[in-house]
This record gives sequence, C-alpha cells and structure tokens, in this order.
Amino acid sequence: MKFIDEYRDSDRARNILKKIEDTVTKPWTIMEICGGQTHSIVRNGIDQLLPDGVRLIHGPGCPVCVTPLDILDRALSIVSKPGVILASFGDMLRVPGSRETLSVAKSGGADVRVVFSPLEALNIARENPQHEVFFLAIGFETTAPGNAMAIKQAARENLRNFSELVSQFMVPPAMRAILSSEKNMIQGFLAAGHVCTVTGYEEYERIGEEFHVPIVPTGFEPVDILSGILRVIEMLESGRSGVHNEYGRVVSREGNPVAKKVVDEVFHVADGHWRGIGVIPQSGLQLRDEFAPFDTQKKFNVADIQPDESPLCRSGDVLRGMITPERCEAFGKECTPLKPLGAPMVSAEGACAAYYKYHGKVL
Amino acid sequence: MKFIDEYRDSDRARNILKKIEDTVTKPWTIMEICGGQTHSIVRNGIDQLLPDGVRLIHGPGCPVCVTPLDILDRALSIVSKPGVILASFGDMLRVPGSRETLSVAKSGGADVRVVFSPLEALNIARENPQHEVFFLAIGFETTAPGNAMAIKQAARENLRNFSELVSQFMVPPAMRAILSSEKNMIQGFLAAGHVCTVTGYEEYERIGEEFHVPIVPTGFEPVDILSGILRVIEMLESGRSGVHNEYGRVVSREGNPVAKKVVDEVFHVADGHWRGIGVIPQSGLQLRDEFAPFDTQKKFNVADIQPDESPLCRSGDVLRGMITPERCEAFGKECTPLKPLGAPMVSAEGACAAYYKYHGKVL
Amino acid sequence: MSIELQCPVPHFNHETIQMAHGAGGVLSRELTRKVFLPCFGNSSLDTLDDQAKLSIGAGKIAFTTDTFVVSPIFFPGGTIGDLAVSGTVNDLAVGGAIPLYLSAGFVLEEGFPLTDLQKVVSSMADAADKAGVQIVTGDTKVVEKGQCDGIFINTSGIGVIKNGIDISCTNLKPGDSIIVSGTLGDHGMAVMAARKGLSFQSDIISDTRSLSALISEILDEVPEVHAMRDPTRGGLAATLNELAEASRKGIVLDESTLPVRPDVQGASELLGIDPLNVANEGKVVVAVPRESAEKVLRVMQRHAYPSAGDAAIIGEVVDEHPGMVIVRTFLGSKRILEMPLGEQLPRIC
Amino acid sequence: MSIELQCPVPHFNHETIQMAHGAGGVLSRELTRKVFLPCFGNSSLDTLDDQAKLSIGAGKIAFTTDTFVVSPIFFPGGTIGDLAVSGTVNDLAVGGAIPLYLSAGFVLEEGFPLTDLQKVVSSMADAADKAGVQIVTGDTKVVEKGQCDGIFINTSGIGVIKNGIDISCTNLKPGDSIIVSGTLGDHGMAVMAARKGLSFQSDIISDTRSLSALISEILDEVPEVHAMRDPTRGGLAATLNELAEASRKGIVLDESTLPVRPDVQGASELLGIDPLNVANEGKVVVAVPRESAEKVLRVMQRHAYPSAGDAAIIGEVVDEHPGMVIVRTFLGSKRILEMPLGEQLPRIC
Amino acid sequence: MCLAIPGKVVAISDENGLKMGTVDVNGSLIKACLEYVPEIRIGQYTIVHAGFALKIIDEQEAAESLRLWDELLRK
Amino acid sequence: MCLAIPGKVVAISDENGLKMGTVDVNGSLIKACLEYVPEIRIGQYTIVHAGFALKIIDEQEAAESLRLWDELLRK
Ligand code: SF4
Ligand code: SF4
Ligand SMILES: [Mg+2]
Ligand SMILES: [Mg+2]
Ligand SMILES: [Mg+2]
Ligand SMILES: [Mg+2]
Ligand SMILES: [Mg+2]
Ligand SMILES: [Mg+2]
Ligand SMILES: [Mg+2]
Ligand SMILES: [Mg+2]
Ligand SMILES: [Mg+2]
Ligand SMILES: [Mg+2]
Repeated sequence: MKFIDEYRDSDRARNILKKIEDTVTKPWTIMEICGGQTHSIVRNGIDQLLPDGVRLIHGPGCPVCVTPLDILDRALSIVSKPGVILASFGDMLRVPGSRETLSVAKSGGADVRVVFSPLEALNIARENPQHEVFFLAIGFETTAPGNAMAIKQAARENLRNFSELVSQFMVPPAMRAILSSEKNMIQGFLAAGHVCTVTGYEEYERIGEEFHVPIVPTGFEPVDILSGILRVIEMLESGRSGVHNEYGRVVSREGNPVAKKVVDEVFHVADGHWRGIGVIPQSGLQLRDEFAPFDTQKKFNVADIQPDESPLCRSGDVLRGMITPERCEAFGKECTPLKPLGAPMVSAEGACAAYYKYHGKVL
Repeated sequence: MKFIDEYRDSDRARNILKKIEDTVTKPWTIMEICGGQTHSIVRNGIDQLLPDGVRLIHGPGCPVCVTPLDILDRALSIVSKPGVILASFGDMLRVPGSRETLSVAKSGGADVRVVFSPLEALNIARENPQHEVFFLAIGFETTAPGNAMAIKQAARENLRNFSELVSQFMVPPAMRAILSSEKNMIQGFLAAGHVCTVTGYEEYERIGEEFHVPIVPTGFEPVDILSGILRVIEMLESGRSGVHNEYGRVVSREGNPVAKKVVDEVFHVADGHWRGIGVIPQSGLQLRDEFAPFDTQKKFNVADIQPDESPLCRSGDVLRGMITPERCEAFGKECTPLKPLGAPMVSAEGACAAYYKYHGKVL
Repeated sequence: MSIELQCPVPHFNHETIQMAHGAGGVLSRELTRKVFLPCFGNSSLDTLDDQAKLSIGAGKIAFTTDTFVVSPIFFPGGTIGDLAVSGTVNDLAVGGAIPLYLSAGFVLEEGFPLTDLQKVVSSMADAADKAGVQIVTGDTKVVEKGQCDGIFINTSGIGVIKNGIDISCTNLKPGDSIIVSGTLGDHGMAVMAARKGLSFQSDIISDTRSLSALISEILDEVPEVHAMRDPTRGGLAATLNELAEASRKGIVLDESTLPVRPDVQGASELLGIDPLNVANEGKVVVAVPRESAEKVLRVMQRHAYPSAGDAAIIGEVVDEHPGMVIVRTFLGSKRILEMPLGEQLPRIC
Repeated sequence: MSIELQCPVPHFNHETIQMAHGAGGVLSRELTRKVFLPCFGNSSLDTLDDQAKLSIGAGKIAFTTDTFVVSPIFFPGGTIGDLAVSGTVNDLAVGGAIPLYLSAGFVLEEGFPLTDLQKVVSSMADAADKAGVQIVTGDTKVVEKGQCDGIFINTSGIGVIKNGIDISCTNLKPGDSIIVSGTLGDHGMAVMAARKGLSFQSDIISDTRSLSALISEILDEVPEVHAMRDPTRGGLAATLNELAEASRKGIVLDESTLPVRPDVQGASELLGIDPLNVANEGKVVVAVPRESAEKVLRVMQRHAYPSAGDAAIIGEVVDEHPGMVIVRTFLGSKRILEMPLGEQLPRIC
Repeated sequence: MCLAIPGKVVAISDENGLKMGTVDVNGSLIKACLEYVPEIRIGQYTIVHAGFALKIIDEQEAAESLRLWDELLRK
Repeated sequence: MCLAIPGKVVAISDENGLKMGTVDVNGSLIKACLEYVPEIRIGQYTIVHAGFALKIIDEQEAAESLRLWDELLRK
C-alpha cells in the first residue's frame, strides 16, 4: 500500500531501533500526543523494543477520551426526545456518560446513527426533513475542518434541521498546560502528524522555544514513530529544542491554509473543558454567533445536566501523563474495556484500554 | 352460553323445520337482509334443510360489501401519508380497493391498526398525539351509535388528531329500493335483528304496509332464523303483511331511544352510495357540520380519487338479490376468496364468499 | 445435601441485550456462560464446539424445525421458550419419533431485557426436562433495535423412530377414526387475550405442552396409528385439510363432538373467529382404524393433562370427496370446513 | 430430451409477503408449493409432514444450528441464502462430520418481495447442491411490518462422523501448527462495503462457500487433525481465542504470515477495523501436528477455490500462556490478540 | 352484519367520563360502553356490538317466547 | 486520534456544490470531500480523515526523505 508499506518495512524499522540504541546515553521521557500514535505504539510493541531508559508517555490526544461528560449527557438527553436523530462517529458509542452510553441508548430505542464523515450526517438531515438531526462534532484540529464545512454547507442549503453539538479541542494549549505543571516530567514530544497537517507547526516552534523542549511532528506508521523518537532523542541528547518535522510528506510549516480559514470562519477560540483534566484556557472551539441556528446547544435548551463522573476514575492524571493506568485503583477491577468507568478505557487509543490489552500480562 | 345455547337447540330447530314443511304450500322467496344472518344460514346449512320451494336470497346487509370503493381508496391514500394512523375493524382489511387492500398497504408500511371498538381508535389517538388517527367508520344502524359516541367524546376531549372517515348506511331505504325494482322477486323479509334493536321497527311497519310484504325482525342463531322463516311463511301463506317481531328479547317497537338521539346529534341523513348498487336517496349518514373538525374527508382533501371497480364484478346484482353469485362470470374463476374482485367475496358474510365456501361442491 | 447451581443463576437488573452480545466476542461468550450454559448445560453443549456430536441408535431418525415468534412472549400457560421446546418436540412425536435432541437459535433485539431472556431460557430448560430432550447446540444473533420483535427462537429437533412405526400425513385410510386429544383453540385464544389493545380479556390458558410422553404411550399400546399431527397454526381446520389432501381422502366431522372450552367458545363468538381455525400447542389429532379408536381415547383420558377428559372421537375418514373436510352440523346439514385463508382478525360482522 | 421444472419456477412481479403467508392456511400452502418445493423438493420434504424421516448410518452424528440475519441480503459473492446453507454445512464439516441434511426456518416480514424470496431460495438450493446436502424440513413465519428486517433464515444441520475422527476445539496440542485456508476478513468487509450509507465501496467479494469437500479431503489425507473451526463472527481473533481457551493452551501467531487481501487491508485502514476481527464465511482454521501441516496446506492449495493459494501456516500451539493468543509482530515484539469486544464500528481515531 | 353477542355485565366503571362495563361472555370478558343502556345493573344481560352495549336483554320476554314456541311446537 | 489514510484520487465530482472525490486505498474506495485540497488532480495521493482530504501528499518529499533515512541508516 503506497505511503503505508514503506513505513512498515522491518529493515528500516530495525535500523532505526539500532540507531536509537546507539544514540541514547541517558533516560528520556517522551510523550506521544496523539492517541493514534499510542495505538500504533502498543499494536506494534514499539515500547517493548526501545532501550530501557526511553519511556513513552501516552498523551491526551484522544478525542473520545477528552470529550466532556456534560456533552455526552447532553447528547443522550437530546436524542431521547421524539423525532431526533443523533449522528456520531463510531468511536463515541461506547463512551460512558453519567448513566449510559450512546450504544445503550440506541438499544433502548434512541435513533443513533454511525457516520464516517460529517457530510454523511448532513445527508441524514436532507433525507429526514421531518426530523431534527444533530451531529456530535468532536475532535481536535483534524476534525474541525470537516465539522466546519458541514456547518457552512448546512447554512448554504438552509438545512434548518441540522445542527452540531460541538466539542472541539486544540493541542498546543494542552501541551503548554502539561509543560507548565509542577509535576511535569515530559522532556520531548512526538507531535500529532495529522493535527500539524492542518495547523502547521509555527505554534509548536514557539512552545519548543518557550519550554526548551524538542517537538517532532511525525506520522503513525512504525517507521514514522521510530524516526520521530530517534529525532527527539537526538535533539535531547544534543540539548536542542524547537521543532524538527519528520512528517514532511504531509506536514508543512504553514499547514493547510484553506482549512484553517474555513475553521476560523465557522468557529471561534474559547476555553475548553477537557474530560478528566478540567478547563484549559483558550483550548477549545465554539460555533460563531452567525451559525447559532446550527448550534445544537442553542437549539435544544437542555437544563439539568448534572454530569456524574465516577469518583474512582483518574483519567485526567493518565491523560496528562502523571500516572500510568495501572496506578489507577480501578484499573482492571471496577474498570475494564467491558465496563469502562472512564473514556480512556474505551477507545482503541485510550491509554487505559491500551495498557489493559497489551501490558501486565505475559509479555 | 345463556341466550345462545337455547337458540342452538337441535330439538327446537328440528321442530320448527317440521312446522315449516307442514306450513308451506307453495314456493316463497325470502330475503334475509343481514350478512350476519347469511353467515348463520350457510354455516348451519339451514338452506339445505328448507323445503324445496322456499328460497332464501342474501340481502345487502353486509357493511364490508357496500362500503363504496372511493371510501376505501380515500382511506388508502390518506394512510399512505407520513404520520397518519388508520384504525379499522378487522373486516375491512382484505376488501379490494382499486389498486390494493388495507392489508397490502400495511405490509408496505402503512400504519393500519385493527380495533374492535371505535373507542379503541380514540385511545390510539390519545396515545399518539403527534399522529393523525382516523377511524374507518363503516356500517349500518348498529355501528352508528358507537361511531357517533366516539365523535362526541373526541369533541368533548378536544382530541383534534382524531377523525372518522364515515360510510354509514340505513337499511329501510335499501328495502324500499329492492321492493320498488321492476325485477323484484322478494316476497318477505327477515329483518336484521340488531339494526332493529337500535332503530325499532316503526319504519318497517310502514314498508310492510306500503309494499304488502311480511317483515320479521329476528336474531342470528339457528332457532331465531328458523322461527323467523316460519313466521314469514305463515304470514305469506295467510296473506298477511306488516311486521311480526320474532326478536322480542332485544327488539322493541321504539328501539333504543338514547342511541337514536346520539346518532341524530352527530349525523344527518344524506344520500348513500352503496358499492355495486349505486346511490339510494336518503340511505346514508354524514357528520353534521359542527363536527367538521372530526371529519376525515374535510381534514384531508384527497383529490384525484378515481375508483376503479372491476368491470367483471356483479356485486350490485348479487346484493340486490337479482342474481345468485354463481351467475357472475368471474365467480370461482377470476374471483375467489384468495383474490377477490368484489367485496362480497371477502367477508365471511359476503354472499359470494358464502356461496364459494359452501355451495357448488359436494354438498 | 449438596447445593446445586440453579437455573437461572445470575441476576441482571436493568441490563439489556446489546449489539455486542451477538458479535461473537467477549459479550457473546458471557451471554453463553451466564445465561445459556447454566440452564441448558450438558456434555455436548458444554464443549462449545460449532456442532453437537451425538450417538444415535441405528435406524430412522426424524428431523424438524420451527421458529417461534409469538407475541406476547409471556402468556397465560406458557412462554415463547417452553412453546419453542414443546412445539418442536411435538413435531417429532407426531411423526412417531422419540424426541432426543434440540438446537436453539435465538434472534434478539438490542435492548431486550436480560431478565426476560433468563425467564425464557429457564422455561425452555424446564420444558426440555419434562419432554426428556437435551438442548445440545445453539446460536445467538443480535439485531438492531426495530429489526426484530424482542426475541425469536428457532428450535430444530432430532428423534429416533422405532422399527415398524410408519406414521405420515399421507397415510389416512377410509374408516379411520379421527381423534383429538382435548379442547380446541386454547392456545391461540389465550395469546389473543394476552395482547394489549384488544378490549377483551379471559382466563383462557394456553395448552402449550409436550406431547412426547402421551404419544409414545399411544404408540406402545396402539402401534397401528396411521397419522398424527399437532393442530397448531391454522388450527384443526388446517390440519385436517392437510391430512385429507396429503392422503387424498375425505374427512367427515361431527360438529357436536368437537371439544371447545366454554370461555374459548365465548371468545370465539366475541371475536367472530372460528375456534377450529385457532392454534393449539398441546393437542394431537390421531387417525387410527376405527376398532382401535377407543383404546387411543383411553390412553388420552388416563393421562392427567388438562382437558384430557375432553379427548374425543370427532370424525372419520371416507373415500368420498378426497381432499375435503365436511362438518355435519347439529341440524344434520353439512358444510365444508375450509382451509383457513389467512390470519384470524377479530371482526364485527 | 425432457424439459425439467427449473427452480425458481413462478414469476411474482410486485407481489409481496402478506401476514396470511404465515398463518398456516391457503397462502402458506401456496408459498410452500410455489416457492419452496420447486427449489428444495426431495422425497423427505415433499410429504409435507411435520418432520423429515431420515435413514442415517449407525455411529455418531453431528448437529448444529445458526440463524442468518445478514444485511444486505444480497452482497458481492453471495446471498443470505447460500450463506445460510454454507454456514451450517461448515459448522458440521469443521467437526469432522459429513453434512447430509438441513432444515430451513424462515422469518419473513410482511411486505417482503416474493421475487427476492425466490432469489434467496434458489441460491439456497444451489448451495445445497454444491455442498451435497438436502433441505429436508422447513418452517415459515411471517411477522408484521417492522418486526423483522426483511428475512431471517435459520438452518440446522445433521451430518455423520466417520469412525476414528475426533475433532474438537478442546483438542489443541502443543506443537500443533495453525493453518488458515485463505485470506482473512473478506466476507465481513464485502458486507460492510455493500451497506448503504457508509461512504466506502470496494470490489471485495465475500468468501461465502461450503467447506465440506475441502475438509473431507483434508480428513481423508490427514486424519490426525486435532481441531478445526470456521472463523466467522469475531473473525480469526475470536476463533483462536476460543480454541486456546477451550483447550487451555496458548497460541502464537506470526503476523507476517497472516493472509489478507490488499483491498481488505485498505478497507481495514480506512475503517479502523482489524481484519483479524472480521468475519469469514468460507475459511477454515486447522490445528494439526506440525509434521502434517504441509500436507494440509497442499490439499488446500490443490483445491481451486479463490485464495486457496493464500492458505498459510500462521502459527503454533504452545504450552505457555494457556487461553491466550499472542502475535509476534513484524518487528519481533509481541502483542496479545484479544477476543474482540463487540461489534466492529468504523472509527475515526 | 353486526356480530353482536349476549353477555352478563359483571363490572361498571367510568372511563374518560363514559359509563363503561365489563361483560362476561361465557367466561371471556369484553369491555363495552354502557352509555346506551344507562339503566343497566350488574348481573343483567346485554347485547354487545363493536364495543357498545345496544340493549338490555329482556329475560322475561325471552323465557316467555321460548315457552310459547315450545308449546306451539309440541302441538 | 485522527485515523487518516493515504490514497489516490481516482475520480472528482461536484455534490451539492462541494468538490468531492473518490480515493482509492489499495482497491477499496472512499468518498472524500476535496474542498481543502482545491488544486488536487486525479492520480495524486492525499490523506483522508473522517471524509475529508486534508493535504496532497508530497511524493517527492516522501521519496527524498526515505532516501535520506536509508542512507543515514546504512552508515
Ligand atoms: S483505568 Fe478506568 S477508571 Fe482508571 S483512569 Fe483509566 S478509565 Fe479511569
Ligand atoms: S363473484 Fe366476485 S366478481 Fe362476481 S359478483 Fe361476487 S364479488 Fe363480484
Ligand atoms: Mg417443525
Ligand atoms: Mg410445529
Ligand atoms: Mg452460531
Ligand atoms: Mg387483553
Ligand atoms: Mg406440527
Ligand atoms: Mg452453528
Ligand atoms: Mg456458524
Ligand atoms: Mg412449522
Ligand atoms: Mg457502500
Ligand atoms: Mg462456526
């Protein structure tokens, strides 16, 4: 598969691993921001192959994990109304709300449809003019362009039965928050390749400079991740900070200006409430006022949302790299992939699920 | 079963049969008005047991058979609209409309519900406030009180999503029409017992006098029917006309005044279009103007109803006793209970279905 | 005294079936372990192989299938579960087979309550116990909300046919007496009364039960039985028409001998539905040479099932009018008992 | 030259299933006569008895059941009909049985087009022919609009097990090689691509097919096979986990040997779904002593089915980590291959 | 037309302002509107059609008429 | 987050006023919105995320970077 197989080449991967071993002289703690990278790391057992001193910490870049509980509870409350259809990416279906998941709500009769693209959600709205269709517009800078385009298009077509329940986050403020924490132990970052594809990495240069950390945008295949790790280690070993782009085939310094423009047309920056972590100033996106008719939150005034997070769940600490999942008391006991207490136990990218599947057993 | 078993007593029945044989001196042609009586006659083989000269002719008193095609087509057209529920007596489901039956429409997704009482249809309206519910209010003087009460109640509760598609007929005008026909051969009538329960029989006295025929209101059990036949024959043999009530346990001269009053409050007399027969002046009932909000015909303006009756079907002649079903060319060929061309082949009371099931075979 | 695991074991409160219960993964396995095995468990099923491996004596075997879609799933006198077991057991038994093994195939709608599933499964286990059969292989599918009506159950069954037994619906002989093992129409009327929306109610109890013991005793004492059938969907009318047609013989019934419970008769009058067209789920119609009819009747009457006392000889097989069933009315006239046309809808006229 | 009745015979234009087709009366009979008998007809079925009466050689028989609820019912490479036949045939064959007889239980939604039913039934007849089995007993239920998704089919099956064959998912032995008969995930991906609404398309063709001939040849040449299973729902991951667990052994897979079609791989990347969790309907996983593995592979490769050339030894059975399946990645690291959790939903992350 | 069944009133109630009753037909019970037989009492027989009681059955008349028939027929 | 897949654009169309394309991923086809890669041509590779093409893949850069890596590693 072009642009995939090359980066799953075992010779290349082994050579980079060898080079990492040769390069490392002391222990380093590196965070991969992105859940997709986490997934690739655990799936390919990359963490098992790194020199002992090199520690990978799973970052907060899992949209499923950080979507706040009140958004989910709101979605559940709205979809329970007659005549309402919720369209959602499949990832969200098993995420625990305060009382139930979307999947359980669906089994109870709620009209929940899995879509692959926000444009499919638009289609559902076109085909069901007598229904209210809302899309659970979650994600980071990668989903924002698509979610923005769906809104623009709905406005253009005056599709008044479509709206989005928006929960959009941005990575750089979270990186700053992590680096600003007193307990921070992250020394370098693998930046999320597809986020940078959209945004570019100028802001990352500022963070790298400000906090004196190396930041390496990279891809998701084993060779991408290994070369990213090697590059971070090289920079750490040589005391360099700032950005080194290892995903040049899609990431450029300026990103995708068309996409950035549309995102900016539709959304404005606001504080973001990250599930488990709390509010990070200026880390979220909200629909601009001129798109209010397409804002689910404004359309459906859902009072009485009292999100009820499990007191056991330490997902915030896990997502910020403060603890590894095993250190959560509920891990593997009250909380398993079958009955997750927190979102990180749900998604294939969630750090807790990844640990549950791949660690602490015979490996 | 009290008030049933007594009238299924074989000794009584045989004694009456004997008496009929003793009484008859010449051939007589008697019409049982009511489809329920037809059903009882063929089910119990009463026609097989009568003396050769006594001929029973099945009358037009089958509500399923006389409901006009355009009402059915209208019902089909309205129920095909989204958000509409049709409630109907089970009897109507297999009656052929121009293109399909209610049963086929239901299998295609139309929301058709079988009810046992018009009050059940009201209930459906109460339970589905976001749907329009209409009831197929068919029948003779027996169903009129129930259908009227449902309308009164809907008005009282201001249940604006309920309406009735009315097709109500009255028996006496049809009797007059039959008796007035040049080709008439009916010499006496068994009047419909339950119709007379409601209406009483004063009007029948007028008909009996005017046309010099004996008319005997009677019940539906074998002994009722046989005693009715005996009474008609006695009157014929002795040249008497007028009414002799053989169903005194429920029929009185004045009928049920409470029911008549409510029917009169809700409906007014109008011309009636009988399927297969045509218009009989002043033989139908329509909703009074003050109940217009509950009149399906006024609520749903269904244009373009072009009822398309099978040209083969001679149900009108059958219903007026002009021909027996076997004389229809389609009988048993194009028209069978499995694929009925006309309503009389559908209902258990329909003369054609009764003939198809019980006659012309080995008996 | 040892404590045995009871079926049903676990208690699901408000848990419901999820799509994942049918996806072949962890939840499918849980369902099998927590619901099916505790109730059905036996050495064939417990291996969880894709198929049961069974030892069956040589000779002929009988094989049958039925899917059960009854609504409501709980009704007076039974559940969809024991109906599914008895129905298939009976289809084996009426062929002269001794029922041995059943399969169970479930289709569940997501959202179906697990407590209801447990009730159904445990009623199946009870019914299987009573009928002396084992449920040895199974399957569960889960479909999305609105794609099935709660639960459908398919059971297929295997039984052995003893040497010398030759029973088939093609075997009617003129002179055979037609016997029915009890009152007619109980099951269908019980289910209709249990449905919401119809404004009628009754204490009618479904006759759902396994006929295997009764039939095996009949065959032991009267091996000369020609045909048997359980008059289920379409009732006695459908069954007798099928027998008449398959055997190319006529059947004459005597109306006055047809056993119908008074409340079933009442319901029939109310709904305008002929009890002869209404389903039974624990009755057998037997065709046997006239001289053995009384013997069959005695076996039935000796059995303690409800309405055993109503078992009756209701008619006979004739050479005339092949394929047709005629009823002699209480007045001595005749009418044809037709194959029913379709579903039984309550009528007003 | 004689003209034979072809299956399907009658042509229904716009006719659809009505409730009455399931009511046991005239229309039920018509459906049987016009649709089922012309396609399935055989001496056991033709009597229309409540059960098939079959002669089966002495010894062990295998018995299995499955209900098929696939949507859409027509997909590249198959229909719900041939899937229903092959699926049950395969569940018999993987137990070492020679499949002989099937039952067919239909649940139809009123309004279902009769032409579709005919297509389904005729594909069942074809598949049965190819697999050398007969459909000998059946049942049809019709449910109201909205109470089933068009058509569900249950098939149950019976086969005979030759003496000396002992195959079970509890039989894995350390040192056994694990062989898969071709590419993985074809069926599930073909069905997913055929679903409306997902904005993805492919030319992936379902591998739906009967394995009976292949397996019988394998067993003829390599009777020492320990275990076999068709990796259907839950895919290879579920099947291997079940085998490991039932046998209380470990399994180690070599990632680089797993055969996956390039377009299936592409679809997997697109949808974020692991092809090892995706259903196959014409593949068998065989556990056999290492020394016989190549022989099994040769039998597979000799068979002309699509992707026979992709049959491969993919792993081995070990004493370590009983109940667990481990994948050796292309980098030499290891990961656990988990029992899948539930349905496979397309994901964006 | 007009399948109407005799049964005994065993319960009377008010539903949405309508006089309703339960009518026992040989052990099977049917709900019927009693608005058209306002004077009916529990224990009396009525004739029910499509969910409405149309008339109280005149038990005396019934007995008398049967008696007359039987007499007549015995002659 | 952000499962995004490289594939080749094999068709371009207009749907409801949006530039849409079909992207071939190893023989499986996905519909993607091309509004964010307006200059893309058939035959070019792009990276698709949640139904949107996010960037044209720079094939030259990819080849060059792999070459550099391989060189570096060979040392
Ligand atoms: S293991 Fe479960 S409870 Fe603990 S942090 Fe992770 S998701 Fe939360
Ligand atoms: S037999 Fe059929 S076509 Fe002829 S009059 Fe009767 S209903 Fe009409
Ligand atoms: Mg059966
Ligand atoms: Mg059966
Ligand atoms: Mg199965
Ligand atoms: Mg009830
Ligand atoms: Mg049967
Ligand atoms: Mg199976
Ligand atoms: Mg199977
Ligand atoms: Mg059956
Ligand atoms: Mg598609
Ligand atoms: Mg299998």
